[in-house]
Amino acid sequence: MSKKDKVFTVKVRRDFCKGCGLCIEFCKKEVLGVSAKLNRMGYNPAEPVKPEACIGCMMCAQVCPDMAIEVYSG
Amino acid sequence: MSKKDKVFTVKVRRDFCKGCGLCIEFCKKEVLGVSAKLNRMGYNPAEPVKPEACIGCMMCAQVCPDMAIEVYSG
Amino acid sequence: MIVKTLCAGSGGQGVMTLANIMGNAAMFQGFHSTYLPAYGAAMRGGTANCTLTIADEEIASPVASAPDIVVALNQPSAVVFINRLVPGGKLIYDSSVAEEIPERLDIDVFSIPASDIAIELGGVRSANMVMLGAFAKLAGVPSHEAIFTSLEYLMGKKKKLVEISRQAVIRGTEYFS
Amino acid sequence: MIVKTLCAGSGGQGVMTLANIMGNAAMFQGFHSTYLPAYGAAMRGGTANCTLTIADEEIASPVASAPDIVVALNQPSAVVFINRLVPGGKLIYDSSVAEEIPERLDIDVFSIPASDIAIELGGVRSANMVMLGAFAKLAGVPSHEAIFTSLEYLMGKKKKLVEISRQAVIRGTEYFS
Amino acid sequence: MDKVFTSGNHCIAEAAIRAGCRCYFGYPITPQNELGEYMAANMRKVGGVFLQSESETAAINMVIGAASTGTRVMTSSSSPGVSLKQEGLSFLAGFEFPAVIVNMMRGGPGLGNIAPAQGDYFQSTRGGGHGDYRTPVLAPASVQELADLTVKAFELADTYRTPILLLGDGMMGQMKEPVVFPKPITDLPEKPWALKGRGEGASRYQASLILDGLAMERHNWKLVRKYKEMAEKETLCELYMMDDADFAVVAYGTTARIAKGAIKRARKEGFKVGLVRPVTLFPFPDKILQKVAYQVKNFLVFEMSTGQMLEDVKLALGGNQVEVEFHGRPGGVIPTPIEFSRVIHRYYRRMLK
Amino acid sequence: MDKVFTSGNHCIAEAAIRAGCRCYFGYPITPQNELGEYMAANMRKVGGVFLQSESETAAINMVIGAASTGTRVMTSSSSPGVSLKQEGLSFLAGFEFPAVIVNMMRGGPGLGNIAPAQGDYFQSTRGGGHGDYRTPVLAPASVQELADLTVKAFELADTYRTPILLLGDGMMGQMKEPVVFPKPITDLPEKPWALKGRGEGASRYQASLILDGLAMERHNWKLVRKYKEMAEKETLCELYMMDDADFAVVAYGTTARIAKGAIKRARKEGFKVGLVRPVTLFPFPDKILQKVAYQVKNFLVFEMSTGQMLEDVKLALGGNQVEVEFHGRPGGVIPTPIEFSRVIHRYYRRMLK
Amino acid sequence: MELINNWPKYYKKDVVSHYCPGCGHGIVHRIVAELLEEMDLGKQAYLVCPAGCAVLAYNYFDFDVIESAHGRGTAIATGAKRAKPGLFVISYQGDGDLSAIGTAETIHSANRGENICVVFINNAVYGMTGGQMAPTSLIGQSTTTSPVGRNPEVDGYPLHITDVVANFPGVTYAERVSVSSPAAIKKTKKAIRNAFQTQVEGLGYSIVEVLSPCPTNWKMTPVQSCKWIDEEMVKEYKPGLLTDRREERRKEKS
Amino acid sequence: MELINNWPKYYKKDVVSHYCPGCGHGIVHRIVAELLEEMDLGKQAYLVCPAGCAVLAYNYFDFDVIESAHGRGTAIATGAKRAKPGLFVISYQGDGDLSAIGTAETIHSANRGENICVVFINNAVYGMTGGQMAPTSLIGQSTTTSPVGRNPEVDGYPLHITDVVANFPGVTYAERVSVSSPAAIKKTKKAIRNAFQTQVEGLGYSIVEVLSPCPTNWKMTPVQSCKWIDEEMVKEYKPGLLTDRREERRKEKS
Ligand SMILES: Cc1ncc(C[n+]2csc(CCOP(=O)(O)OP(=O)(O)O)c2C)c(N)n1
Ligand SMILES: Cc1ncc(C[n+]2csc(CCOP(=O)(O)OP(=O)(O)O)c2C)c(N)n1
Ligand code: SF4
Ligand code: SF4
Ligand code: SF4
Ligand code: SF4
Repeated sequence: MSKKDKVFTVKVRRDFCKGCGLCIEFCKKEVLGVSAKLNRMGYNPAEPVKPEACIGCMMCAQVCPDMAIEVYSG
Repeated sequence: MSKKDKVFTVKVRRDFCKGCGLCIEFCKKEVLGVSAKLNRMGYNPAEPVKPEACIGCMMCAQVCPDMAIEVYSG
Repeated sequence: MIVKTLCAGSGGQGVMTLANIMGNAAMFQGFHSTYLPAYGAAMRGGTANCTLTIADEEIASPVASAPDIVVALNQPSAVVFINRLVPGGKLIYDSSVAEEIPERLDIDVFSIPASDIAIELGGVRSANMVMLGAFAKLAGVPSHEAIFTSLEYLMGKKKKLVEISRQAVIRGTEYFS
Repeated sequence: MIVKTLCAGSGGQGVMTLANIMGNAAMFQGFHSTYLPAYGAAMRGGTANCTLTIADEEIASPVASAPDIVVALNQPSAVVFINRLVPGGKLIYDSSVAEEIPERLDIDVFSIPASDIAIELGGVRSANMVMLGAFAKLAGVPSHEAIFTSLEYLMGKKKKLVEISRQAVIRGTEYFS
Repeated sequence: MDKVFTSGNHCIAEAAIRAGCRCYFGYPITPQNELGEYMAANMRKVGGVFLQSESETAAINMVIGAASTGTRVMTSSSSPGVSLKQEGLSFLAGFEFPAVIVNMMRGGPGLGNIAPAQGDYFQSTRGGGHGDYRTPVLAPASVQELADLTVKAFELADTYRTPILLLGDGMMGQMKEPVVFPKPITDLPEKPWALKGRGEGASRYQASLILDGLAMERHNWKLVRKYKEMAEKETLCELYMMDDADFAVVAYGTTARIAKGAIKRARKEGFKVGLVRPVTLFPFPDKILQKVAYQVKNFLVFEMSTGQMLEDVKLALGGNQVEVEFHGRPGGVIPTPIEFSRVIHRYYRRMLK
Repeated sequence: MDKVFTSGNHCIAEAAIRAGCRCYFGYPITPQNELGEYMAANMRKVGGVFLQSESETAAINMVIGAASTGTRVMTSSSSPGVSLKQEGLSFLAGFEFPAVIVNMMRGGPGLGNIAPAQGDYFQSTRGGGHGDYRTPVLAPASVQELADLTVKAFELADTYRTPILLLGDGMMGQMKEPVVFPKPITDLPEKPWALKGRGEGASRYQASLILDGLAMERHNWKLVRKYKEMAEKETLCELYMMDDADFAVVAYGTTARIAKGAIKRARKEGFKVGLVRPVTLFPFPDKILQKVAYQVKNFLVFEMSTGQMLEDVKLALGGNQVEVEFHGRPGGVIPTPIEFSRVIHRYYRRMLK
Repeated sequence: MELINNWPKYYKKDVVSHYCPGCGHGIVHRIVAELLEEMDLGKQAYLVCPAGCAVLAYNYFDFDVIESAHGRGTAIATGAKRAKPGLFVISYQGDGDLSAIGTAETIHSANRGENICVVFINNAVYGMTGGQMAPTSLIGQSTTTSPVGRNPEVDGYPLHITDVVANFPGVTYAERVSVSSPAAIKKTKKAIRNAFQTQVEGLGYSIVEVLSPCPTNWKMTPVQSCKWIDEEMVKEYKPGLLTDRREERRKEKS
Repeated sequence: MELINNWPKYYKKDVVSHYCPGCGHGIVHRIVAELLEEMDLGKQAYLVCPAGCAVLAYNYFDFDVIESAHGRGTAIATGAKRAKPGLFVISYQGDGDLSAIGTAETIHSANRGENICVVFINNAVYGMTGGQMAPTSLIGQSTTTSPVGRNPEVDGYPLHITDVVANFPGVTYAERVSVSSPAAIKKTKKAIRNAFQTQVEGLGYSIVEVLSPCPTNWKMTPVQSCKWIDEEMVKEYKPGLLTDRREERRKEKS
């Protein structure tokens, strides 16, 4: 199975996210957006808004300063 | 009177001289030499050995770290 | 008379401004007042708190191990600081943002939808001024005049801001009339 | 028994070596000994001096405010340090290089043409060893054996130097026999 | 209205400018950053110099440079930064240059933390640098006093030609209180010793190297005489509720504030407790303590340290037959008046037995 | 023949190497240059590290680095240079890292001079750095003792996990005396706390920042307990001619040597004078002094300073009804035995009246 | 479903850092932890963390860490590496730390060619103490101690410390990178890998300067901060390789 | 008969310095004194003398002098100049002073472009303390702390501090000269004159590095020392103008 055919899922570890928005900015596929609900630390975390668009490019995980992004394949 | 015609006299302030020998080394006209007698500080100071050869080039005074050289004109 | 108040909220909510205005106001009214911010690493992560003391005599310690009043601008602050209140103390919180407050039977709890009121007045940013008004009312000090003098002294040229703040303070005060 | 000696001379004359050999020798002979050099800025400008103490008991202070002996390797040293001697003390100086010695009636003055003797032996550099011999003789300590042990210990491999030094020491000693 | 509600750090800066301070050199460190920031915003407005140095070491040496020209000059820092200034402080004291050094202490040793603490008492009063010198130390306990003592520090510095330490902590620096600032000082004393270029006169130099031991010794004794003179003339100490006291707390700065709160509580319980608050830590108010010792036989020293001023209290009262107890909360713990009133309670009861 | 006639500075270096010291970091300064020079010539021969650092500040931090790995490490300097190490010393003490720091004191404050002096007593015993810490201080008075105490310094440092100061002066460093060196130590203690890479185990860290005030406070009291334990077990003090004495001189290091000379003279005049020589300055031999105070009521403290150890003597004897007098020659003057015997004479006669 | 980006082995499990939202420290921390894992250096790693925002790095890194006095990272690193050459020694420092108070230690450790790696986070301010001017602050940049903007006439010029040390013969590898975008982050990782490799091979001193956002003190959003790096900061501090003497050194060694 | 080389006005009358025979400090002292006279700057001159052989310079200079703690000359100079811009401020320093313990002060005063002059005597050793290795010591040079010769592997490389600061935008004038011959001395005087002129015009920081003999610690005769400078030292430290931004600055100012 080539990478292209793979299915990727991005998850945000809500309580690790500080809502910096970098993942949202750098995700070319606009997978991510801001959650309306505050997390435990009082931030509006990122959340997948177009999960199906994820191509597993890992840009979001690369820029996330807080290791709040998990990318799954399959 | 042009500089050439001038007469120059070099003197060593004996008790200022530490006998480093730099003036002796750098005097192109070999005007200076080492005195056999110690000075008050216990050094063998420089002294003019060929006073008449002095051309007032001031090399000795330039290199003397101890302002022990006096050059007179006339 | 000596009233020790702990004001707390998250970074941008203007807790420090609130306390500073109150401290100034108390001074203008001739009271003794001290203001002690928590600073440094404790500030990181978005929470801010400070202690304000108003008294009619020399204030010994500016620290409040057991404050008389807690002014909480958000939920975490209310949760954390409710435990520090003296028995018989008062908790005032912004019910627009804080939902669940732990139970404690030996204190009085006052809620005010400060953020909602502020939004009504033109912007959530003056929620702290609504809280200020409520706080002043419950504390009994300082006077409205002193607070307004203080507002003008501190915000000076920003006439519009002064006006909004004034109204917010009044709304806060009236809420508990 | 305690003998305090001040040794002085100009930079390259080997005053420190002299005293160091003596200090070692005294140790080898089982005496207590201390050696204290003057150091730092005081050294600049070509003079060097140090204090050597030899005793048969623990030596309290290694400083000699009033030495028993002054060993002067040049004229300025003799002139400066003669005043420090205890009444009854001894001044030994190298008469080959020092000419005028101030008068002091309450001490004994010994002169020895150490540099001349050294030159005779092959080089002015061992003038200090001639002085050492003279000094040991007048001090009464340490023994020749100890001095020679010390010489060998310190100069070790330089056999020729040891030999010349040995002879110089002997000449110095004999001078006052 | 000439009262302003301001923080300790800002207050020192403003008071310094009013005292004629025209140079400030410093390096950031919590909990005194606001002091430098105030200087950054305001010093250049009065034609003065604000310079953030590359380090505390550089700052104290810039202070030496400015002080040598006769300019009123200040630097400020907190514990680790002040350690880095120790060599410079020794030089300043040796040069006999006037300067004001602020230390807003924090918990230590090492990086420690930024909470209020009083662990630098020894360093401040004994001279943490090398050699026989001391630095007079002022320890304010309110923002108003910060203003007043800042001005006083500059005056003392000039009068006695010595660096002066202003010793506070994070609480003193961060808290706000009403303050009445003194009028700006315009008449500064002449400093004939300052280096301003020889001009038409003779050249001068300020040497720190004194190779002649006897000259250095004379210089050291001269410093001792100066400190003695200051001890006679400049010692400051507050007595609080001491009139009828039979038990005295000794505390300075922040702990004195807390002690006052505790004493109020203790008084309510009927304990005749008072406070002796040294305002100058060096010179230390020995004489005042000794006078107190006629009346009071039980002393309780209270510090946010493991016991440093304690030694000065013991030294002052060594000859008197008194009890000296100690309660310490070192390392950045802010003790509460309640806690301390309990401690007073305990020792007071013990005394009664 | 296992005796060698060697200078104090060389002796410390050789003793350190024999004690297993394998890192030396330092910066030149008179009067201790020979120590570093000896290390330069000999350390690399035993596979150790000699590094001339860019400054004293860097040196003490290199010491921290080496100490953190469990290596026996030393630095040396003299007064101004030691002032620059104060921040680092505070860190070392806070980290509880073993290390040996040599201070060959010179006249100060400031650049001062390079003659023997004892003006850094306060700095050494009170911690010239910031925060609640102390450094144990050893003060040898002969070259043999320099060797012995150097070895001891490394042992104490490891046992108690603390920096140890070896305090001498130019005289101690420059003078030569016969010395018998100890055998090289090969069995060094395990240091489970050292950072050596986590390997297969758990990671560890050595933090200096302790943000939690209560944790910092616990740490500070832990240090105090350690110093108390050292006071009980490790205090060293020499009593010289004290058996029948009715008058005691108190002096350490170089001044103790001079005092011995003076006491010998005084004894010849029939004065029953003895010497109490603290060998550890911190912990200070309070108890021994207090015991002496049963027998002797007149003490004369003798220092090459304006009076620093004097405070410790007074603190130790505060409760006892004794007289404590002081004679000081600060700033790089080497007093003579004759001079000091006259001083003894004066005070002794006064006592007799 | 399989997690692709595993939690790095040498980063403590499930801790949330104290850094502000969007702070570059977090990114560089992750890179360091990942590389120690990839290069199998975690077991002998010894990291010096600075006085600065990264002061608590030991709460995150799961290998041996020591804290330095402000500015003294490379002196501690020197002491540790010289004492135990088997350690893999990293000095992690901020710009205030490395280029102000630590200038002498930086210059001399580099000039001595100590066999250590320096990770240098340049955020053009003093972060931890609340945003004062740093030697690296840009001309015109306003900070709490340059309220009207840095003025070279009185405040001096931005200091290019990495360029300075890159010229030293003792410095084997020096590069300037940034973390303002995924692409930049990739380069950063590569640069730090090269630096680490330099030490592993015993080739001498390496330093990687990372232009890193401090949204809090720049008073910008994290996204604006990245833009500011790319648009303003790189004008003063041009990213790129400054020195690579690895080949040369390898030859010398063999 | 008329004396041509008058005793400089700003050099104390008839004192003999403590310097060793053939030491370069004496030559540079004379040059400084002569220039202050020629440029009429003696009245407002303020010189910082270092901890180093020149520590007693105030015994010779007949204008205002202050002594610095080791390495802090430019910090003191900065403080004095900022406090009283009317002073003509010189920091006179040795190589240990300026490039070891004083590195941070050197770098930052230069980078700030302080309007001061630095006279930097590089004799490749610590003279005053008896000839230890300095950051400037040559490779292979044996000193009391590099007894088998400086080995870059353990002792690091000769530090070219003047070249470092010459690159800073705040540095207006930087030149390296020597005093190993009459011709070199002439150049030295010219360089120091240019440096002085830079400050007089308010153009910023200037530094002149003087390669200077230390016969005592080099264990050579004075004449050998001059040869050693010309043959060995100049290979590492090439004399010449390093920076001259005076024109540029003059334009900026007008
Ligand atoms: C000796 C000393 N001086 C000052 C400080 C205060 N301090 C801590 S971190 C810091 C600056 C941090 O800035 P930087 O190094 O740029 O790192 P950042 O916080 O921006 O990551 C300062 C000034 C200190 N801890 N110790
Ligand atoms: C803090 C401090 N460390 C060390 C010294 C000792 N010291 C005085 S001068 C000097 C070095 C002098 O060398 P350099 O600067 O090259 O000048 P030179 O003597 O060669 O002219 C040293 C290490 C000191 N006085 N202060
Ligand atoms: S980059 Fe990370 S911390 Fe920032 S918003 Fe995205 S998930 Fe949250
Ligand atoms: S140069 Fe000067 S000091 Fe040297 S020998 Fe000649 S006169 Fe004497
Ligand atoms: S202040 Fe700046 S550097 Fe510090 S944690 Fe926040 S963003 Fe990061
Ligand atoms: S030691 Fe060297 S530099 Fe110093 S005075 Fe002597 S020759 Fe000159």
